[in-house]
Amino acid sequence: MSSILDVARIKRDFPIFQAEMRGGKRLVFLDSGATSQKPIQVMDAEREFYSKHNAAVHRGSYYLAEQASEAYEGARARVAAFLDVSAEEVIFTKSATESLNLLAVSFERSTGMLGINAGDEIVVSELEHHANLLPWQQLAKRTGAVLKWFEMNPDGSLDLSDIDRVITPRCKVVAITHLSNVLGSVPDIAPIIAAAHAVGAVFVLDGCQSVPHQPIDIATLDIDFLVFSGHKALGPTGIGVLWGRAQLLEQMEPYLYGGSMIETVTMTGATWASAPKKFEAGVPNMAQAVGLAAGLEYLSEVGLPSIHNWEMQLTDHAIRGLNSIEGVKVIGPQGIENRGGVISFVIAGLHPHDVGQVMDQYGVAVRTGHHCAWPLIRKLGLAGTTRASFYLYNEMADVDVFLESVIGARDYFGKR
Amino acid sequence: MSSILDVARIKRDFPIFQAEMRGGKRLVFLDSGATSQKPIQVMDAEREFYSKHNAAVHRGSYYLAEQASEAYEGARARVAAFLDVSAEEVIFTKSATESLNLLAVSFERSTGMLGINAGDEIVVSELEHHANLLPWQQLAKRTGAVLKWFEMNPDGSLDLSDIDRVITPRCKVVAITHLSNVLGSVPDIAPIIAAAHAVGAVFVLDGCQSVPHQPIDIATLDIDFLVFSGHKALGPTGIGVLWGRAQLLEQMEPYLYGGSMIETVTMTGATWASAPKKFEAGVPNMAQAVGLAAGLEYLSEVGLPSIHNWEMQLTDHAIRGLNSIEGVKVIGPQGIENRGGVISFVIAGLHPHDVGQVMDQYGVAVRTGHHCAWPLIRKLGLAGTTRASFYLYNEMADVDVFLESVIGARDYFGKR
Amino acid sequence: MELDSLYQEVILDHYKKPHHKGLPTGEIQVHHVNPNCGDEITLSLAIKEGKIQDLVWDGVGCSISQASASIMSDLVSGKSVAEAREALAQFTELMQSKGSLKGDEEVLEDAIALAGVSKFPARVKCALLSWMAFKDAAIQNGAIL
Amino acid sequence: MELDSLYQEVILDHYKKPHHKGLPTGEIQVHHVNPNCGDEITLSLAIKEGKIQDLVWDGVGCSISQASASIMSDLVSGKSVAEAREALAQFTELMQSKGSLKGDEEVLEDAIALAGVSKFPARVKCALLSWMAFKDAAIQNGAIL
Ligand SMILES: Cc1ncc(COP(=O)(O)O)c(C=O)c1O
Ligand SMILES: Cc1ncc(COP(=O)(O)O)c(C=O)c1O
Repeated sequence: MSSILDVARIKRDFPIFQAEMRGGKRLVFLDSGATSQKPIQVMDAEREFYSKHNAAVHRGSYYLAEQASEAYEGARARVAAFLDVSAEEVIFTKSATESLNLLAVSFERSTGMLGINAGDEIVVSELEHHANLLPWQQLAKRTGAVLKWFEMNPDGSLDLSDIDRVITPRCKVVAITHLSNVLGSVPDIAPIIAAAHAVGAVFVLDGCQSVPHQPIDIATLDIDFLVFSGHKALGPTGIGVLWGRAQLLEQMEPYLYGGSMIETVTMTGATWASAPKKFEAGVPNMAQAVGLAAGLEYLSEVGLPSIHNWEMQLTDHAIRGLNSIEGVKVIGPQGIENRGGVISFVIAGLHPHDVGQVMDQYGVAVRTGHHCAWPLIRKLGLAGTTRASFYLYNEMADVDVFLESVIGARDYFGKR
Repeated sequence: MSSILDVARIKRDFPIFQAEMRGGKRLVFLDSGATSQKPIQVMDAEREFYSKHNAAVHRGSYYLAEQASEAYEGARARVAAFLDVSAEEVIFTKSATESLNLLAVSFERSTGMLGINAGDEIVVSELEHHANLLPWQQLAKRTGAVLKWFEMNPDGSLDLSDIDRVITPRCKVVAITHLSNVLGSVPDIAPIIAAAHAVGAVFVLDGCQSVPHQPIDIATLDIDFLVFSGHKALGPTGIGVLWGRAQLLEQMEPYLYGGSMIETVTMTGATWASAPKKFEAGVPNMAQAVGLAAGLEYLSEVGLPSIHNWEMQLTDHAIRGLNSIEGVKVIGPQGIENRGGVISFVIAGLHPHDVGQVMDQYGVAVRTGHHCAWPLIRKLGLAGTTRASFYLYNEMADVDVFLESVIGARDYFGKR
Repeated sequence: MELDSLYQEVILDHYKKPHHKGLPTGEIQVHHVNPNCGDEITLSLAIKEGKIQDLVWDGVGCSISQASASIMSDLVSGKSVAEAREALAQFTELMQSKGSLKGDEEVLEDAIALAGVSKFPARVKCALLSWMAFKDAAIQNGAIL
Repeated sequence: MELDSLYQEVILDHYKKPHHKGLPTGEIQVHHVNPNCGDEITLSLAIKEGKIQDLVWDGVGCSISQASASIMSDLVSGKSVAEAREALAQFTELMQSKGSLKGDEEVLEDAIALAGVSKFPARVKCALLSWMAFKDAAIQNGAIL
């Protein structure tokens, strides 16, 4: 079957799989939803930058500075190609968290259509990661705007029955996740985007859990802004992306002030460069941009459709396995429709922290707790979940060890 | 002489010096004021993190997550040791630019002693890099506070004759550079710090050009905040540091909102973790923190007093050489008193851009223009300068090639 | 199995049947959370004649945090403030020892069973949650801890 | 020397004696800066009977930016808007060619001497500064460029 990845070959590119876990166990890494592992190609791209092209971009006319600028702007062009957008619309940030805070603060400082004022409405959902809730919640508090949200159904979908009450003509911004980082559920965003645009609001998509895992088509989605983190997409830590429509970026006030984002400066005032420079003050995270471009290239070479397909096969196997274990309950979507390769589950009577601890003994790395989406967990009436998330370097055998470790966790406490 | 560094040995740690410049020339890198080159030890530290310890910090209880947290918090402890402060006072940002914006925005959001309101005064100087001018200038614009500044004397020192008019009881913040990135001059900050504290204002030191180059003693300086960038201190791009007094950090509102900086979260409100976490939302720049710690360790091993001493020997040689070239004028301090290893100069009748271009032909990397300190350049009545800046990997022979290239630039245009 | 050093029998016993767990009724109630995992504890106590009295706590959390709360309550109840201070200091040190200390049974009693936690850095906060809540409550009740 | 391909004789001539440099007097004055280095240009022009007239500029900048302004002024002055449009398009393409194009002398005249600039990416903006100012001014004067 063509969609089965050559995982053995892929794994050889990731040095971390040679590391030994507790008790000499091999690593079964099921926490790519938190951060991905890095292929040697990404590490090499950064090293090559530091070894051959390192200089401050945009600020020198000497040879190395030209090389550095070419490397950095080349990385931007490659990210733009990956997203199928124009390079001037791609802003490098330090993380998705920064991308979202940038938007919230820039809207606070902007006037006109994008400006946020008292009485304006901002819409999120109960599915959101803290990074896509708190910047908006605090923006609302600072400006007197009103934060509204779509409620979550128990299966991890959004309740759109009251969409007209949630998105009203006062709405300025709607910010929703593309894929829940807790449940793996995929909210039905098309009607939300349409409703947002119908009232003249902009739509921000949190693509942290989708962009690294599946092909996405910005034009078809008809969104206005997209954010994601490099470190979840095989890239280095310390790099994130904000994509925005050119004509919106043009209207936006800067977020960070400093070098390289200016047009003119006096002691009493300043004017700004155009995007993307307007949003990239200071010597930028050059090596990380280059590394991220290498990571996205790796993903493109393997092929996002194949990666997605493979992840869903792993997910299918894992869900079936979990459902066959007595005392274990999958939280969120029960099948592989409308979901990605992220699975939350609980074991009756056990706290996720204890579950994860036993699984660790098997070399299995899963995350436990509220996954930075505390309102979602509270809504489900849980103290937390245990979460497994898959990526291109996971083998079917990883799922088997995973299931074995879940049984092990249940029995470790059950027997005693 | 013990203070002469073993530069030949040091250079072997920096792979960039094997790269060939235009026309096969060797690299004479005199732009460390913009960004430093990286030793192999820093690249190896990052690679080791990615290859052995990579996982999201603070968010998992599995083995790798423990390792990652230890690596990241270990890096914080090493930065704290370098600065001789406590680890809880060290905040990792993406750059000095972000550190300064963090302060300005946090003060805007805070109440009490640190809060900035209409009528409050903020003080900077004409020496400042845009990164230490614009965040404060724009903060003043947003809040109705008043931006004031110390004027610069032609030798690059600050005019403190009107200190009592500049720093008044309305002053809340004073933010000044430790060393001019354009002229290399060292402003006399001690009376400014005393005046700031006398009126209850906090003092922010921009250590971008000092921390990587000389020992600094925070306790003796008696400052309240310090910022610097990792990439100018042998560290990776994408990492900066903010140090602040614990009791001030405690009073400050967050800058970025998202995961890991919270105590509790509901849809309608949230409370914050204590510093440093309060200021580090999202999966942090883990590998870069580890890389920076390795860079600072490298500096400590070579010894900052020796590095400073060596830089001043290079500077002395360079200034004497420049002064002996007809048509060349050093801008700023003319001797090595009260200065660091940064030299600006102009050649009569030539634009810095043209000067730098010819010097590039000799393999010499210098920066030209306003150096992100446009008000300073305007004050001097110049269109820009050519700037050379030294670091531990520069040899005396670099200064000779530099001087030769300056003569070359003058003659290239003079002859034709 | 390394895990058994973490999950000692006495810990699981306390987890299954926690002591002093109930509805805190004191006037001063402290509420502490572990933001990493969402575990919570509410605790109240009284200080009478220099002794810790009426310590009651409630909360949700993993076996380590629940057992630690139960063990801590047993340990400090009826003790003098000075004795509690010493236990708190020794327990904190034990938790930060990364497995290098065993703990003094004279002072820490059942709490030495938590020594294994110090080898699992991510769990140290679980074990300390109730102790920090206790410290906070005692201070708010006028004790010098 | 590679440098000579950048600093051609004709460029240095224009730099030393720039044409059309003076005090711009038109009603519409455009002001452009190169934020990287601080170079500035102020420019005004008129469009009469479909032709570029009265082009005058002033500014500070490096040899490349000054020479380019001088060459551009010579080239477009007296030309039709259509001719200027073509020259602008070809010059922009030439600058982005990274040394792969030589430029059409029929259209670009002296401006082909700037072809070497395209091999020095950091200088391309210097050469383009005056052209962008020209474009802006022409558009503000009603031309379709
Ligand atoms: C004095 C000074 N302050 C601030 C900065 C800004 O540093 P960064 O661009 O690394 O944020 C620099 C360097 O560019 C500098 O030299
Ligand atoms: C859905 C979602 N949004 C936002 C974030 C924040 O990303 P980061 O921590 O890389 O800034 C994450 C991951 O942590 C996420 O899963």
